[in-house]
Amino acid sequence: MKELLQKEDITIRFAGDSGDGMQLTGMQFTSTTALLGNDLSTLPDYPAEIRAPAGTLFGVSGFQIHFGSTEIYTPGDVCDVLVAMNPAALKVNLNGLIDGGTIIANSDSFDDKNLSLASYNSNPLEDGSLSKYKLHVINISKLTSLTLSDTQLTSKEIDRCKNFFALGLMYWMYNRPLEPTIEWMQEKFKKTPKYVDANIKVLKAGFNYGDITEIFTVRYDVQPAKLEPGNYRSVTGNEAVALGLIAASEKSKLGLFLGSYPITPASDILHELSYYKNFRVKTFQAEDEIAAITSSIGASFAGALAITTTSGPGLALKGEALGLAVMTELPLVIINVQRGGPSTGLPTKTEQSDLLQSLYGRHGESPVCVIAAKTPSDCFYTVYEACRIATKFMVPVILLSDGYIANGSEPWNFPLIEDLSDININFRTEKDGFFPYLRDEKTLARPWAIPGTPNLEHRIGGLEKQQVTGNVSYDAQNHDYMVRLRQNKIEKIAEDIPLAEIDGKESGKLLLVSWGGTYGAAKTAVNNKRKENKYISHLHLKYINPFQKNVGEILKKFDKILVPELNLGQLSKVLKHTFFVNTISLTKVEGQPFKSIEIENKIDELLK
Amino acid sequence: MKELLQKEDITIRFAGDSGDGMQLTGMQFTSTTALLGNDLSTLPDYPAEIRAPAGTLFGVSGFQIHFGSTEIYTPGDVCDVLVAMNPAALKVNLNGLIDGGTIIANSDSFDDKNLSLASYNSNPLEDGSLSKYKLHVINISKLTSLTLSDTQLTSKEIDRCKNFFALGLMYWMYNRPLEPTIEWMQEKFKKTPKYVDANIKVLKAGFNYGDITEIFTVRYDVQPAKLEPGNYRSVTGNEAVALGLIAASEKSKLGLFLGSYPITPASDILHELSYYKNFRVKTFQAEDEIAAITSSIGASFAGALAITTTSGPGLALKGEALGLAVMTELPLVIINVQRGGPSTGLPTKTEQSDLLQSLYGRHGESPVCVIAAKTPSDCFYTVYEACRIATKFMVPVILLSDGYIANGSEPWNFPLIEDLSDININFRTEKDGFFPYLRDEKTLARPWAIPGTPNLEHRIGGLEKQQVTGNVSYDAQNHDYMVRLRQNKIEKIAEDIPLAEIDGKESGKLLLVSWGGTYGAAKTAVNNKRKENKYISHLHLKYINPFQKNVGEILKKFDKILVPELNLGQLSKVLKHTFFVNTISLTKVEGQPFKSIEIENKIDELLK
Amino acid sequence: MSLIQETLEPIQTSFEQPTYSSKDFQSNQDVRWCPGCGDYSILAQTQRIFPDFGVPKHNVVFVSGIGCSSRFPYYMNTYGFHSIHGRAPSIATGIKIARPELSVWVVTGDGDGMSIGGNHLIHTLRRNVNLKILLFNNQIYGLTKGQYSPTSEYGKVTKSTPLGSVDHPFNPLLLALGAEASFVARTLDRDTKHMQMILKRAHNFCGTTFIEIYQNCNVFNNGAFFQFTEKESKDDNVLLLEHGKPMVFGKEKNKGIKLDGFTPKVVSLDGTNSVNDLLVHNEKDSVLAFILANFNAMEGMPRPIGIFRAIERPTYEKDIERQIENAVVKEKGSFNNLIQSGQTWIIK
Amino acid sequence: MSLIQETLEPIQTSFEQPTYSSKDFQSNQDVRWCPGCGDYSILAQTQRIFPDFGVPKHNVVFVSGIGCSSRFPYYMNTYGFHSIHGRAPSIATGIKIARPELSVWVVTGDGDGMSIGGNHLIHTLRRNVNLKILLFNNQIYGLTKGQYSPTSEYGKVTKSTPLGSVDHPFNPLLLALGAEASFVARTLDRDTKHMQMILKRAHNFCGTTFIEIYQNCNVFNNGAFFQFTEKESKDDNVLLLEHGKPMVFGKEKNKGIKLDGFTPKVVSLDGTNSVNDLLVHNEKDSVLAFILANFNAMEGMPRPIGIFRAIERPTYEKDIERQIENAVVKEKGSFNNLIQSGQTWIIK
Ligand SMILES: Cc1ncc(C[n+]2csc(CCOP(=O)(O)OP(=O)(O)O)c2C)c(N)n1
Ligand SMILES: Cc1ncc(C[n+]2csc(CCOP(=O)(O)OP(=O)(O)O)c2C)c(N)n1
Ligand code: SF4
Ligand code: SF4
Ligand SMILES: [Mg+2]
Ligand SMILES: [Mg+2]
Repeated sequence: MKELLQKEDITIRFAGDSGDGMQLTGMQFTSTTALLGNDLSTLPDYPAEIRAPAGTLFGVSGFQIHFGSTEIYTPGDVCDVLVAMNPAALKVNLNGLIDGGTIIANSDSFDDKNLSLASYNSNPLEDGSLSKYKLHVINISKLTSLTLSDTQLTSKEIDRCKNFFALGLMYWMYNRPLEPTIEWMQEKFKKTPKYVDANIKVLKAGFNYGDITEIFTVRYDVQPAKLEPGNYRSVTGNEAVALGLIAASEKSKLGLFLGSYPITPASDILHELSYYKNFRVKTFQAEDEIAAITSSIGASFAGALAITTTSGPGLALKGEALGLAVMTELPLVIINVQRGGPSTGLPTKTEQSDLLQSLYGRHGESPVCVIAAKTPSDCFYTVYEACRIATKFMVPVILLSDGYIANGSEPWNFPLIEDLSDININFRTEKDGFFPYLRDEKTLARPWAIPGTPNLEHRIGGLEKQQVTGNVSYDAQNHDYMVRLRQNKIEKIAEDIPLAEIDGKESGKLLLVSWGGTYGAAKTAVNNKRKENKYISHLHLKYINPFQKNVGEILKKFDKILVPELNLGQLSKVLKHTFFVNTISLTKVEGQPFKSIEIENKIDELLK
Repeated sequence: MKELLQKEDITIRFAGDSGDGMQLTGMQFTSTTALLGNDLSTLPDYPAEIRAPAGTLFGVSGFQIHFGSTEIYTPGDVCDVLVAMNPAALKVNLNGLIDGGTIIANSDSFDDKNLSLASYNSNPLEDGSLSKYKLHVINISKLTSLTLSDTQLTSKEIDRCKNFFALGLMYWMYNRPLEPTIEWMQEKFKKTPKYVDANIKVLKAGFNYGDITEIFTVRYDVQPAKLEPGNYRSVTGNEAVALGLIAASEKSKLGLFLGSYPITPASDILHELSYYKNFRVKTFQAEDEIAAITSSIGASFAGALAITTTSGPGLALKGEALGLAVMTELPLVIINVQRGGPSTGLPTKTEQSDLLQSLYGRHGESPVCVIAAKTPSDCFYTVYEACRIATKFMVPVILLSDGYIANGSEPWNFPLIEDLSDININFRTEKDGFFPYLRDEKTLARPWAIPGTPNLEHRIGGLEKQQVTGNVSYDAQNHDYMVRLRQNKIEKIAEDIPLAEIDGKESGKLLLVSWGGTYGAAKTAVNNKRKENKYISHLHLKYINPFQKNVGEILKKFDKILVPELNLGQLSKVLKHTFFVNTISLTKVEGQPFKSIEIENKIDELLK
Repeated sequence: MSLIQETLEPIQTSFEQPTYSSKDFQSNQDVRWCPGCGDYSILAQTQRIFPDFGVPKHNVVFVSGIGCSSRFPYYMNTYGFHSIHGRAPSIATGIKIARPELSVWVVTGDGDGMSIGGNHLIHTLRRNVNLKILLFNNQIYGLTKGQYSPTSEYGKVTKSTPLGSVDHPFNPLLLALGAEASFVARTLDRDTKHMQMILKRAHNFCGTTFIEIYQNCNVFNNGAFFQFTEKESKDDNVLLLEHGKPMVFGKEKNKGIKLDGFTPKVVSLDGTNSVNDLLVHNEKDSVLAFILANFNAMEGMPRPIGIFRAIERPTYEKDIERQIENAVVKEKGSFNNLIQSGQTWIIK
Repeated sequence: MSLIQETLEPIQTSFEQPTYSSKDFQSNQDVRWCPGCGDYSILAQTQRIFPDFGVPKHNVVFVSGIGCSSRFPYYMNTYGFHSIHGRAPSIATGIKIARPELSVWVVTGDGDGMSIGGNHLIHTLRRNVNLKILLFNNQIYGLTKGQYSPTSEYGKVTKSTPLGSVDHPFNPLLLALGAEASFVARTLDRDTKHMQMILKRAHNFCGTTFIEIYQNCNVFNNGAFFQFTEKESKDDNVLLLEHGKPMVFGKEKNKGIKLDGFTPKVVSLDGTNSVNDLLVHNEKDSVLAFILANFNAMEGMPRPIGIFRAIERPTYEKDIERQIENAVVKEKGSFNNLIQSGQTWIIK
């Protein structure tokens, strides 16, 4: 019996060619680990090419999972284990491996051709260059084909199974059961039983290889995390958005309309929702982003819960139309899954650089509500909140997600419909006293009077509106009034949202302010520092326009304010001009989320 | 002989139906006045409708001219004289008339129909409601038709001449010669001599009416201003832009390419340039704003001096493509003539609300140079500077103009080509050491290597570029490097532009900071205050991204900083987060330029 | 012959008929077009014919972009949306998909619909969303004061083309046919009865209807269509298309269209040619529609007005409804089921 | 017969001929398409035929939008611009207007060119800018991993249409004809010789050339065109269009196309029908082109490849040059004259 060591948390990275099935392998490891009750966070990382030529550096696809017996907020700064299915995968990912970390390398792929494609002059598995790691050289391809030598599969088909060997081995090494994956295979390939059998065989072979061979002397165990009791499932950010929209539609009793044009990394929301025809969801794949948002504006006018999803370049294209939604004061939720810019930039990488665009990327004074999700599961609550605000205040709401939380996953103690707050919609039907721009006193919302309602026929449009009547008006004072009113209306939202909660003391030397997907790294950094008895406070901002009412107050109680962002300091700018506080920006624009250590180092520097 | 009083400055507003020729009348008065050596400033103000039904309030078209024997910076806060060709014109413009001011009203048009269209219950010319003004009720239409009774003109044609009666009268009242207008008529209508004769007759009739009748006892004279010696012409902002582009093209020896889509108030730049085929200007009226900017990007790649012109909604549409120009580092000048927003807003009115859009209205970190013109003639120098910066630094430059300076005019001591600084263009032709993204050390500009150059074949695009080679790169560190480099490159421009000059003391209690078209009102306010011995300093910002190097320094030397803007405080925000100085915003969003008195009042309040 | 599949859905017929007069469709807003503008007549005909449709006016939505023509919705006492430049077809598509029971009309200009909005237009046509699209073609940009448009003739002198345009124009009907529009027609601002008839046919058609309306802009492009609209010239220059009828025209009804191969020719109905030799109009024939749409470019041919093509095919929004109904019948969605549909586990 | 005015400009012929091999057109960048992708063949044919054109490679520019296909310019050792989604025709138009002497090629996909970029495409076609447009039609969005495109067939199951698309697709050639494209053609990724021939004809044509290339996306839409490209089926399913030649096809060259009114029919060349009865292809006949483009939608008709229409007319950029040359001859512009051209006065 081999030794079983307990670990608090572990980070594994599966890496191989785009065609090697690394995303699938990673997702299987994730499901199984979630089922065991670990907390976890994942980071898929794939190239912009669909299936780049085999063996090339730019064709490497990776999937990182960080799981633990404590709460996990990031996919891990560094990996403990790197599974490298070919030389390129090793090359690209080695600098993410902790010193002394474990490498599982598929030696069969380290042939001359692949070595040269990965720009290796000599074979790293043999030249001693990896001596500071625990290197396990395994002929995975060969072992896979031996395992399947008695089947009818072609050698191509056999080769496609090799990822399951690696997965089996990892299951052995981290003491995970095979059953969940076996069940999944049985479902997934049920139309081709030969694949089910082959994959199971290989998975078991990998597991047994760990168990039987002398190579590995220890296995590790990671105990379940002490998570809140409840019903759990795994969820990615994009899935959570789709689920949140379904929930908002069911709760508000509004038909859901999605106008969208495919774009990475937002397309999966469109894909998810297009399945839900039985929820009466109407998805419209438009000819471009402008048609996507304008069809949504039309649907909103017609009384639908209207959504449009996109990523940075698409948001840029929607700017003009967003102004129309501002002027016509129609509810609309714009979901922007941020990616690396400018221009086409790094389309499959993450970034937080669309904040200023969301706030200011339109002509004229054109304020909209902006909120941001912090984790995959938080996307659910955030989109739900976006729907609530949009319909209550009759305003467009931009929800900012990013490539990292959109594709990343985590276990989620999910709610049922009855656990969610109500979204009450009152279409105007009463004729008496109806004016298209007569407002609710509290929210400043104008009535939502939808076509088909007798006696409320009226016209709206993009020209300036006379207050109350909504008629076109070129009047000077009216324009000034309306410009300020639209601004006030957004500010009013602050009265309808909870106050910001600070994690830690209410005043002090250093406040860490995060927004969006940097939450995890920030939270981890704060926790780690606390372990070192360095107490700093943490404020995470979900609401960016408007800010919660107490944000200014909180900020002013700290000597220093550190704002880490995956851009050149966009929130910092906004905090500065909104609250007239100075901030210290920690910026990184590498297409990757922060590592908590990067934030920790900055904290150390500032506390010195 | 009637009395002739000297005046320092006078403001006249001509107002009538859209079809009454008020713009033309105002422009004639302007030319004549400019020729006399007055300084002046004008404000055309016309409705969004092409030719709204006669007599309606929304169909009123106005033209205001402010001229004087001193330097004139604004079209005048209030009018001394209002020429009202119909009741609607009176109604709409009366509150802009100074107490005790003069009204010239065409009584023939004050019939029941027109009075009711203008929502008058009784005839203001008769009911005593205008008693605080000097009211001159003249049956202009009748007098015009009497004057032309012996011609062959139809009554419709005759009626169209009546504006020249009003003009003649004003010429008499302000002691201006008729000759310039007569010459203009002879040229303009040379194909239909009957119009020339009729118009001259009516013009003279108006003049004589003042001279002969007993109604007017005084005339006024406004002596020439002590303007800088030189050659003068009159120019509007849009004309000046077109001239500046022609100059930049001639000086740089680059072919001028304009990709544009018509939009008020920018269209006139397209119209002007499309005349200049003999300058080899290529104007391309594209199918939309996106095609307009992308065709310009193509032309820039091909080696043209590439321009695109638009207004707010169009700039919103150009956002995505502008990011491409940022990524490909191609020279491009984007001229945005701001108008009232959001959405279609107030399309014929002025506003300064596209500043934040210009700075931040794109996805990703996408910095561009932003500069703003302050007066009609300054548009010339500003667009010339934009061309210089764009081609020297290989960056997109956004030039902000606005409806007010675009349509307004002023006398201009214009330069000749030899008076302008050089714009030197060096296309790369040398093969050795050529890399598409290898930079000039000083400017950080990459080489401009245009198609057709042997041996420099290369590919550019919107994906992130590897430094030096310009190859596509998904590398994390390279991306971070390039994002910062593009930012630096814009900041570097600050080293190539003159320092900001302050008007007044270098430190003190109050600094007035203006940008763009608010210059005139700010300057006038400062001058007026000085006359009251209230000394405040004035800083006008032409360069907004980057700011001039000494701007921060200057700002910090004042106790208070007042920033008047025709928006909700956009420059204020930028000053705050850039320099961490507090500012006091004076905002007005009424589709009209500031009156200097509005700024003066704020100054008084702040100096209390 | 038809190159596109034949009628799949019956024409809508029965409504509970409210009794309206044209006044009921007039809003309380002042009409702000230039005096003499062709838009007035189009508005009047629309207001006149709408009572005939028997649709409750609260179920009607007019959507437009930006341009003089696009002010139209303000004047109709129905629901209306004066949107942004070029996007009316997309906004209307959103409305129609969300609420298929509404009668949704799009008003657009040659700039709005063919220039900036060209893409939305052709995509709407191919998808066959049941929208009624009225293209007010005045061959000029009116609202921006007289630049040439994508339908202005080659060589046209305008503010932005002082030496004459070098843009070969779109033929709107040809483009619509290229996008496989199911209903393609042309009418004239000054032919009030014809316009009413075409509007009615459009209303009764199930699918996108594309109607080009020649509209006089008397300020910036006066008389562009006078030869087709003025008494003296119209009979000799206009060919009225009627399904199943031979193509006869001319003041004296003495001219007709004959085909020589694919080439249409004008013939006189004197002794040698009789009505029986003439082309017979067929709204179901796409090739014929293509030939007729090309008359514009052919010297000496009269300008056809009427319905070039009317061939029904499934509409986009009904197809979506169908998919939804099928899915709902199979299993009505429930959030609680959905969220638990994958792997879940319990932590205690 | 032709519905559009005939050739006005002679075909360009003489260049100083550099001697290149296909290698000279290969850039040093790794090609990053999926193994087996149809794009490889199109690239190879382009690189093979370019040396034949005798254009110096520094005078060639490839412009593309975004999509798998749009990576193309990186692999051509010419000037290249991989731009943003849908805008390649506009960027190329700017290049061509600025520098008419360059040979400018546009590479686009069915999503890039027909979806987001549809408007620029049709406007370019009507203007007749002398660009060579290659539309790689794989009837799918490749780069974004498999959503349906505007050319995907009705009913198609994709990531965004799990129950099947309800979008009636564009027929790219029909749309191009509707936009009055002067040169309209179709070829196949796997028919190397035919593609080379078409590219060459396009190169020699003066005006916008629109070429639809059926391209297999073996990852997301494998086999979409196999019946037209694979040995077993292609002869019976493809009709090769050759100017002046009768329309014969089939493995045994025993089938042909006959016209019945406007309706095309497949006939066997047995006793009753002879080659002389068959339709003869004519690149100058727009109606014929329209009928041929409609074969897609007609059960049992073979798919035509080749040049559907090739009718020269003035190009946009040459017209601009002409206006400029005339204006310059009249009076060459001088800034100093211009700025003083209106009223000026002197202040001393
Ligand atoms: C995004 C945008 N670009 C440009 C404009 C300016 N614009 C308004 S209407 C118009 C063209 C109108 O022409 P058309 O559609 O033919 O309408 P018409 O006025 O002739 O009826 C233009 C270019 C605008 N409002 N918005
Ligand atoms: C503005 C914008 N919207 C969306 C996208 C995402 N996108 C990239 S390529 C593409 C479609 C590609 O399809 P196609 O043109 O057919 O090219 P293929 O990959 O099939 O060759 C889309 C939607 C983008 N890059 N930019
Ligand atoms: S400008 Fe032309 S189209 Fe516009 S309202 Fe006037 S006449 Fe009609
Ligand atoms: S996804 Fe399809 S089109 Fe794109 S490279 Fe792969 S095979 Fe080619
Ligand atoms: Mg028009
Ligand atoms: Mg495709």
